[in-house]
Amino acid sequence: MTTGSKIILTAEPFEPGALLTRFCAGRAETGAVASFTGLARAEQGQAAALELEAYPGFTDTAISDFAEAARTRFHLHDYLVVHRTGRIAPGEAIVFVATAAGHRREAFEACDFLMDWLKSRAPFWKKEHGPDGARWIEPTDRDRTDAERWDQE
Amino acid sequence: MTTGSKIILTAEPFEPGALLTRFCAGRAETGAVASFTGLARAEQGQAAALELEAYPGFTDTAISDFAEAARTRFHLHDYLVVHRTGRIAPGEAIVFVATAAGHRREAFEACDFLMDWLKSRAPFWKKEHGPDGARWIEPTDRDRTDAERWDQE
Amino acid sequence: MARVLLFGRLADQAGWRERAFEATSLTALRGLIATDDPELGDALGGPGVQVAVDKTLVRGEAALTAATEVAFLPPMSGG
Amino acid sequence: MARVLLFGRLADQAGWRERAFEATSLTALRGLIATDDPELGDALGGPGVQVAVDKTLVRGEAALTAATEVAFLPPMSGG
Repeated sequence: MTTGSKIILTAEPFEPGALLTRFCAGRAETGAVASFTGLARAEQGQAAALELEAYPGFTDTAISDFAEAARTRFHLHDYLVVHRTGRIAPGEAIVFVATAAGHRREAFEACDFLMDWLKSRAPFWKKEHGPDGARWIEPTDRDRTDAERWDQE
Repeated sequence: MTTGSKIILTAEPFEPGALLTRFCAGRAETGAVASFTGLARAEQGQAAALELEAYPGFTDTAISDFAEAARTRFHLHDYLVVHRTGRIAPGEAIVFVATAAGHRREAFEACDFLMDWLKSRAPFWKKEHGPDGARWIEPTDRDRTDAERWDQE
Repeated sequence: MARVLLFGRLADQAGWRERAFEATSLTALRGLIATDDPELGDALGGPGVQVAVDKTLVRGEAALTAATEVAFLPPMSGG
Repeated sequence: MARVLLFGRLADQAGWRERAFEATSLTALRGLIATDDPELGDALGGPGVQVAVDKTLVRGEAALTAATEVAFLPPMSGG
């Protein structure tokens, strides 16, 4: 996990709080930091583990392009996207997004916007390992609806 | 600063990342944790410091009542509100709100909802110390508009 | 005797944050304060100033005892 | 010769994630793969499967060299 980069793909578990601490440090003009942490759910034992595949050099570039567009759209001071890959146990963090802006509306909306895209359109391939074996996941209708909210504006 | 409580008023600086770490720990069924950190802005030297007054026993009870309503409304698994009081230097955290839910829409909306109320209607009295002396602050029109978004639903 | 607390600009204006007054009702308390400091008396009755008795907002009259805490709250600014 | 990468269910189906093929165009590459594994050939042309050449999405034909990386991407699930 390199520091300083705004888009990080990592096969190792990461700690959202430590990321938030570094992200908030030394900001004299940023009034607002929104963050989102996605955690792997156990689904009452239905999901023993989640496996996420990325295409390094393609996935991170796609995220970076999208995040830069979000930065412009929402006048962000800064952002950070950290995404796990590989096998993820229940309770572990899958994704962490932080956005910094002058005011809270922009920080919240940018974080929400990034998450909707990451969950529905980002180039990952997701497999759920459950008691009945493994299956590849497609985006849910709700993911698509959430992401489409932003297209109409 | 007591741990375990969901509403904390503290006159001491606090570290948002450490709060997020504790808040995320041990959650097997929480898919989504949204957080917001409000930082004191320097306003290019116009705001040398912010002073926040609370009424202990009244302010925390009001926040708790509101947060419990938010928990019901957004089906939250959990929440945490930490608010500074006293004199706050630029770059220091004023407020930290975290919300945990099964899915991200609820976590984001509850966090946004709590922040709108905290910034506009929570029982605090705010004084800005600037180069031309100190002045008491009233909620801005935007704070009121943000908070009123939720009344119409 | 009631314990009176002032917040925000009211405390700045009065020059005190907490004082004890011998009053058995809110009306009597307001009268005492106004006699002592007429401008503060006006401010306590001004627009947007709320009153909490034992940490609960009240409108109108309330009986006070020695143990009662009365807080005068100017418009809240949010955090 | 091009380096071919498969992702998601395509890699599971093929039983490999990365292989080198001697092909000078995408069309020739698809033909080679289909000859080797007809079901995989069908899957690579199936709905929603995108192709990236040197990490850029392409539609239709593309020339390949020994250094070219070709990735077949099934519908993306999001993270």
